[in-house]
Amino acid sequence: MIPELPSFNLPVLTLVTLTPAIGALLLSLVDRNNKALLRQGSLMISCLTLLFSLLMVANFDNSVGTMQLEESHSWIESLGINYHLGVDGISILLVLLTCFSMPLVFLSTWKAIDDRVKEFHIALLLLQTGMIGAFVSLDLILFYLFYEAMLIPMYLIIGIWGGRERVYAALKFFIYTMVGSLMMFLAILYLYQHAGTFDLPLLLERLRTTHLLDANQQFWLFSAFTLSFAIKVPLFPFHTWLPDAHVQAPTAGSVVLAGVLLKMGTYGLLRFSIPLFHDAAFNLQPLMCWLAVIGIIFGACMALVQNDIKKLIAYSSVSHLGFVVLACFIPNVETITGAILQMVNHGLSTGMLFLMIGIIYERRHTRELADYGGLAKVIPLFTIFFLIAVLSSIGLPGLNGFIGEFLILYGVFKVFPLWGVLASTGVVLGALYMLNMVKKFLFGPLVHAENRNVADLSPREILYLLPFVVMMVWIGLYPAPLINMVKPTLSLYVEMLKS
Amino acid sequence: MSPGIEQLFFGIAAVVATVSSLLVVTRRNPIYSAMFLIVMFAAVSVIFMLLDATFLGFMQLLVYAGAIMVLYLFVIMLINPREGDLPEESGVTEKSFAAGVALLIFSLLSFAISHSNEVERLSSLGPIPLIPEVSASHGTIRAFGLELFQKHLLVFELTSVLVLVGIIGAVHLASRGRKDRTTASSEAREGMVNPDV
Amino acid sequence: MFSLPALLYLSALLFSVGTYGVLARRNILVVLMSLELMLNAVNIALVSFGRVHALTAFAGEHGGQIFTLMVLAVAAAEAAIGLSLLLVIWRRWNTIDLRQLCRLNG
Amino acid sequence: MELTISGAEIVAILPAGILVVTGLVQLFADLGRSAEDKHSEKTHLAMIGVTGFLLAFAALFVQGSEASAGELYAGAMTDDLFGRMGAGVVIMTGLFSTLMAGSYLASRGSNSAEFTALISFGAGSMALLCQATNLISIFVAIETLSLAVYVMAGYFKDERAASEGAFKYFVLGAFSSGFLLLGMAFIYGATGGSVSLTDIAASDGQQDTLFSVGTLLVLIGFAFKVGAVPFHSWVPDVYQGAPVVAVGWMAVAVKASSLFCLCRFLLFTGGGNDLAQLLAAISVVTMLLGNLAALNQQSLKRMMAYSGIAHTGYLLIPLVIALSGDGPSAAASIPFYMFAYAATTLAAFGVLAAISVGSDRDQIHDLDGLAKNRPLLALGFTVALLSLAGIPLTAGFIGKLLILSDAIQHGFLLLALVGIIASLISVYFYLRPVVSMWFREPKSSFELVSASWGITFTVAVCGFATICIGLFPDWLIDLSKRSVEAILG
Amino acid sequence: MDINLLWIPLLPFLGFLINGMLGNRFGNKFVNAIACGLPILSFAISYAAWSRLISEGTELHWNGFPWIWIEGLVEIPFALHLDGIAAVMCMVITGVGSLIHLYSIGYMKGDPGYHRYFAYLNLFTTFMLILVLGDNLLLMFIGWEGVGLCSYLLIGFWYEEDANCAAGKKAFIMNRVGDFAFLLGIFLCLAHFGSLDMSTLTDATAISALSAETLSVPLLGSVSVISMIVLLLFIGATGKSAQIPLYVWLPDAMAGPTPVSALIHAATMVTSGVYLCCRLMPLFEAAPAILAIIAGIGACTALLAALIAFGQNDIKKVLAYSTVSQLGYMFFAIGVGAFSAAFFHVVTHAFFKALLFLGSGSVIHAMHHEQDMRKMGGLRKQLPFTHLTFLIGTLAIAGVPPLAGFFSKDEILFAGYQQGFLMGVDSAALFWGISFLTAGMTAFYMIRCVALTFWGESRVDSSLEGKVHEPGGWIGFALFMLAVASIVGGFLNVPEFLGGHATLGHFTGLHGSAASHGAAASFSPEDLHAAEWKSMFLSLAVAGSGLLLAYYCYGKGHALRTRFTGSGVGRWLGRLSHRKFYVDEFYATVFVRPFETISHLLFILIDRILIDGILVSGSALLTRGLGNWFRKMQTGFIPGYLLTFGCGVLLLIYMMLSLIQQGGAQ
Repeated sequence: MIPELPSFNLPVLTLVTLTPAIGALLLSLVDRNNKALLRQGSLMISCLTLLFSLLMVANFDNSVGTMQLEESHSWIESLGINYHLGVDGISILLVLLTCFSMPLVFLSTWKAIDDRVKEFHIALLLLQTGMIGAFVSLDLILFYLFYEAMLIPMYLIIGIWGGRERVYAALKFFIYTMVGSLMMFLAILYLYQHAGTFDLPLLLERLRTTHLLDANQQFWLFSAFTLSFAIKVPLFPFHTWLPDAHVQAPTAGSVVLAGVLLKMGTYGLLRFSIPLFHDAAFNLQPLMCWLAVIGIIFGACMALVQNDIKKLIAYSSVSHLGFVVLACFIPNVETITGAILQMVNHGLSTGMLFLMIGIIYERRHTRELADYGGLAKVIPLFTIFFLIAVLSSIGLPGLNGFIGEFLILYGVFKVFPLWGVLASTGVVLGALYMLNMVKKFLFGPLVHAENRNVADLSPREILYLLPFVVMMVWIGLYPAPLINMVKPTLSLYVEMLKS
Repeated sequence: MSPGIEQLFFGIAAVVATVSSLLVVTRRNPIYSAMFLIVMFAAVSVIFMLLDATFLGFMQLLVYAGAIMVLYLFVIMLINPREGDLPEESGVTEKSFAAGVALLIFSLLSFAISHSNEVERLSSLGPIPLIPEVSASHGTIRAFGLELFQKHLLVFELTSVLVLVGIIGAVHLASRGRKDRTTASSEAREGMVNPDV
Repeated sequence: MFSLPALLYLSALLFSVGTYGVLARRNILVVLMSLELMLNAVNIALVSFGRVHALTAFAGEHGGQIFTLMVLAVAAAEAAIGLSLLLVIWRRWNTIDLRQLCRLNG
Repeated sequence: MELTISGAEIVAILPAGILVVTGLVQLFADLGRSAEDKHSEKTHLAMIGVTGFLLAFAALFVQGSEASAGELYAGAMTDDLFGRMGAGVVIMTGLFSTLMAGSYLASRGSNSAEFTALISFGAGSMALLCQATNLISIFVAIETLSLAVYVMAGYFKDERAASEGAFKYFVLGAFSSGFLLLGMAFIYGATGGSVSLTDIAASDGQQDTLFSVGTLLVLIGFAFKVGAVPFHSWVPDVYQGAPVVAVGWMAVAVKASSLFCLCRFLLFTGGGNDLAQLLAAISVVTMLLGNLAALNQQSLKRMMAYSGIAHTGYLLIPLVIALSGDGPSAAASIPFYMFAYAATTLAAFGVLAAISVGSDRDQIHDLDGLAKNRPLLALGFTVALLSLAGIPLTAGFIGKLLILSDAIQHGFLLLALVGIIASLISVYFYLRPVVSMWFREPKSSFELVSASWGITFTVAVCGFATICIGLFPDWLIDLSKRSVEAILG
Repeated sequence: MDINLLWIPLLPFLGFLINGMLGNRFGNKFVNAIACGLPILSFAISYAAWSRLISEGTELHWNGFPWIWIEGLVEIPFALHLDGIAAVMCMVITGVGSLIHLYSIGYMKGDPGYHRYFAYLNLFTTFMLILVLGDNLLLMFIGWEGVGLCSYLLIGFWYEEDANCAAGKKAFIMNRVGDFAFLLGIFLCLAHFGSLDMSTLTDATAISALSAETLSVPLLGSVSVISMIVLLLFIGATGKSAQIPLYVWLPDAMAGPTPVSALIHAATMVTSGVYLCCRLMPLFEAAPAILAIIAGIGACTALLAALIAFGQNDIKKVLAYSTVSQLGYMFFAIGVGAFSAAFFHVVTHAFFKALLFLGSGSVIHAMHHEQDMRKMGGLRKQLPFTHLTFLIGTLAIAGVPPLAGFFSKDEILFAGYQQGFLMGVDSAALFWGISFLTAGMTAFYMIRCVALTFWGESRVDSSLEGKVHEPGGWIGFALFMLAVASIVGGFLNVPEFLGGHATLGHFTGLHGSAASHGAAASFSPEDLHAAEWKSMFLSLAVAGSGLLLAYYCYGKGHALRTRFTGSGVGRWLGRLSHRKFYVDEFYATVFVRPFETISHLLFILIDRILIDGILVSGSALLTRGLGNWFRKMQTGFIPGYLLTFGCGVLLLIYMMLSLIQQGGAQ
């Protein structure tokens, strides 16, 4: 599928990770009034990052399940902190997702952001570095560093370019996240004191071969890590920051938030919480699964009663990521494959939905469902794209959303039929609230005169929506390349958990 | 002096010091307080001399009673607070509260002193004039000075900086500033006009 | 009677009296005097300790006394600064009431 | 009997000596000029100051012939890496404070000669305090620096807030000096007449009640200086009233030198588990109270004051660990943290000085829209606040990491947990200025006076240093560890 | 020539793409050519495949590519397979589908969404073909959900009206409920068979290997795996094929354009449930208990829908309920093991029901979108051709020989009769009774429909006077073709006792009845034939009486009708029938509204108040309150500060001393 490229001896991961940050530095030298250059520049930088990420894929060996393209340098020697990067099947798709969506996000902001363009682009680029870095770092402190580093640009993006309640939402986002991450920080330090290293592979090795932690310690450490990730996901009942953040964030912020940032939570569960403390994870499995299932159903119920489109999609994220959490805690190859695909798919479909709501918001400056209706006639092209995104989101077979949900639900059902059945109701409810929204949003009579002259998608908008559609159909019909990429890793992963 | 007389002197000095210190803190008029403070300093200086710290006793008198208290009196005279200017003193509750704290501090300190093995060991040697016996030169200017410049030279030099800082500070603070001539505006800005002015 | 404990008790007593003065009085002048009182009380303890340790002291025969001398210097400088601050306050706001200095709070 | 001063002694006193001389030169250079040009920035004073501080800083690198070993001036001071690091923090702080002082004071119509001289004298005594090893020199040094700071706090003698703050500081300071002195007297008595720290450590009076109480009283004296609860009351009021530059100076230098000295003192005297428990209690209360009380402040200076109190709480944690006998090396986080704190705090106070140039603006809403008007200052302040909050990539983060990591390693989980909770609370108020600067529009009537080069330079350098230490802390950690090992021998 | 199966669904898909993207650029002619040409081409390929199947007997297979493929765990390819059933279905879909495409050219003329309409229709054809050709259950599921999507889009085609969108949404969600069960069924299959390939699922050895395995299900106790699978798949089928309890969406789905109703909601999509059952016949046969349930549900649905059809005045609603009713028949047939009959009925039903719908469409088109039969009447004169074809369809559905419906319905009724009476299964006998009754009712309400529409006096609105014309062109052509199919369609599977060869049954390999493969041996062919004759006459009789009764009620005089509706019971029954037995209302009060209310409550109570209000804001408030409290302690009074200081000292010294005492005591 992917052409064989000569294997370069480049620090590919460093390139992928740091290109946006270096780009941000370069952008800081550009005159703030030269908005065109800022926009094009950041687009170029993100495209370059995408290119590097493809290089990463080219160098990635599908047949190997361990960490690849590793880079390890001592960084803060006295504290035992290393600059240790690597990708495996779990992270590579998420890195790709990030690199894929950023250029499109940049394209989407050309008209939407006109105030403090420079800061905005710098913040987004730094955010990208943070996200990629968090996905590829294999040192706990390094991970924590990137994990927190994402926070500030996102905070600024919500707070500066957000809606009316942006300050509240930004603060809520920040503090909520900090609650979890500080607990995780404490746990990381505790772990270090007991295992003597921040290095993830080493840590896993040590924890597996020797029983360093008793059940009680495992419980608390697991709780600390998981709290942090659960807030990020967000898992019920830690989700209330999400609707506010989404509603207030500018389009680009929502897209990144929903598309990539939330995955940090599930990725963290998969990468840290569960493998590091799998006894505790196993003991808490019922609780976590119930929370996930409640989240799926509760999120759907909440989405059903929202009047604000962004809020609705925010709650739908709660519901959709509930599937992923459920999968994480019932680990077998099917569920985890499904979980990773679901993360990617959710990133695509929800990202696209937010982009499209951003488009309509630019034109009408409202997100209330009641202010819309009957738009299908005015903006048919928009309607089609929107419908595709919605269908992907509700898991129509043949589009990407289905693959992940199917694998997760099947894997869960195979082991715990009850949870499988309960979670599957989410699929029905998903159709319910999404179609409700579509009906109120696009169909029905055109009651508001203001909607009569809304412009349809411009070529630029089509340009950045089309890749999403292509990916959706591609993953929906031919996910095999992706599955092959993650499979070896997951076999090892599940084996490790079982042993 | 014989031990008995020293005991007597000490007793008198202690009582005088205690009484006058109590008077210092209870007199309403600061001039009286200052006077009793001088008395108290004098009593302490007597105690110093009884403890064979002759030079220090003189220094105590010179510096405290002579310099510091003069400074105080000068300031009191400068301010010359009339009876009405004297602040209203705190009520009984506050006073008793303060007294309680002071008393508790005293009792805790006494507790610590009485439970100290070291103090017990030292006092078991006998009353102070006898044990330990010191040379006649003890506490004289010469012995004192030699030790000061040999063992505590640095501190001595540092004291010069201390005094310098004191002088600079006092000069800066006490000198009349520019705003003396334009008081009204700044007062108005601060909204702090004192009704007495 | 003229022994170390007695001296220490005296010192503690005078110190407490000084503390009382600081805590109970509103007149800044008296508060400043009480502070002097406290330092002086400590001086008694220092000199007495110096006296009983005179022959064996690590700090030298006159350690306590020299310490006391330094305290005298400190007390003098402190009095100078304290009194100048008092003067500043008196000049601008015509008060020597400790409780009037309460605009900064929270 | 004769007076002999060895080469090592001269080298040891060199930084402090240079600073005192600098102060004198500044005073003389301004003689006869103070009356007419109060509104001048007096660049020559800043130049003298910078030269002096740089010389003093260079002197820190002059290695004495007899290395750091041995006690100098009959045990009054020593010349080890630990002391030098302390002196280094003080000197750097003094350098930046001097740089900022000129324009700030000129804008307020105040003569800066005495101010800069006081900074130099104060820095000299602080440098000595960091190196002092006997009770008398500690006491005198601490009193010298206190007097300098009292005067600086009340430097604007025409402003009620300044005088009030200064007087509060003075009264409480003198009160605490009383206790400090009493404690020293007790120690002196209980250890058979020792004033030098090594003698105290060597004596057998350590088990005595008097000694314990004495140590505690000394601790209280220092706790007052660093603003630990319940001896913190002066901090907010003084910070609010005092000139911004003085606040920056005392927030860093006083705290740093006192902590270095306290650290050395406690490491020598031991103090034992009892003291560690008390200190732990103080630390917990300090962290919580500091952060909680900062939550609703409107005045930036007051907020920074409470934040300073909270940081004192964090800084006490390594002392608790060191005192409890588990790991004296845990104290290594103190020098590091102080460096980080110095860079961070100076950047923050630089911005505060910038906005209050020519007026006494210090409300949070005065920062509204700063990011639009002065992006560099806003960026610097943001970095500083994030560092104070302990967000990664900043020096503050590494500092917290060191402290918490040690706390966990030695089993002080509760302290670590409270530390984490406290810093969580702190995130909220550290973000409030960020919100103002970045999220709000500037007020139309609000025009920033252009920040002087000294202030801009300070903010830039300190902000940059904050990030650099955050990214590459290795050398500093190393240095800190070695310095602590040096005092422990 | 090699036939690649992929082309069959791919061609309409290309049509969808071309029309969807370019349709509005080019004119309607272009759209017509693409939209109709490609399905016709697809029909041609299907025909070729079908004839290859007949001539060579080789089933066609397209290997495709791995779809959801985790080596060794989940191996689901994207592969197509064409066997007898699929071939027939493909023919029907592409054949009838093409006709309806052609019909739509006339019907949809001038609609602003012309190209969109055809794009949807092509997409539907694609998905339907994938459903039919899919070699595994999951691929079938793509088609299954895909046709649901197209149904949703086409029902809500005129989206400006809220009701249409609501109907579309209802259809999709009801289907999703069924699909939920379907999906669970797929999980069970995958978990227990290890594969979803049709060949595995219908493999006798695999099935018998599983027959002993049981599951414990809450409420149901221990259930055999196969039964559970069959039950779940059947629930899935009830959604798509509009059976109790999920049938209510279908009548609402009439909101779409009439050709859509003909294609999707009569001829093809709704029969996919039956197709599923036929496809997995061996699996279904292995679960006799569930088959009985299926028979019951089928018969009851047939009856209920027929009863409701009595009271409907909207011509399309009558047809819709008749569709539900006929689908009930098909499931009844499956329930009694007559897969072949069910499938046969699928085919014939496709012909005559499409004919009926298109006829009604012709009427509606002529009446300018008037659907209420009370405003019609006497249209025979204006629309003679439509009347003729509609009557043919009516007679076909009523089961008048030798029209298509006669043969298929007769086969179904006989299968029930056989199982009920010859094999003595009581439940089957009961269900046969119901179906038998329904056959009469079918004839009755269909004649009622014809009579109200075409016969008697005109009740047409005066504004339409003289404007009602016979639509010609493609509409007429489609009607004609389907009328021919409805007449001759029955001869596809003439039973043996009538001299036929049961061609369709043999070709598809479906079992004609439970008896034909199991207990059949116990009956002699003579007995069977006699029973068949008996059953045939019975059904002829009941259909005939239904026809006559209706004729006398509606066609010739109204005395009987007025007598009945005049009586209290009659009025009550009429009202009940008209209001569809209040099932929609029942669902609304029991499921829909409570769910919405609960969601609202949860949102306010849990999300807003409990989590966000009390926990989140509460802790923030608490913290700030504490902060304010600490702030207030900072009074600004120096004596206060001093006192704090003093007390601190006291406390610390006290603690120190007591610690020392403790240490000393130990």
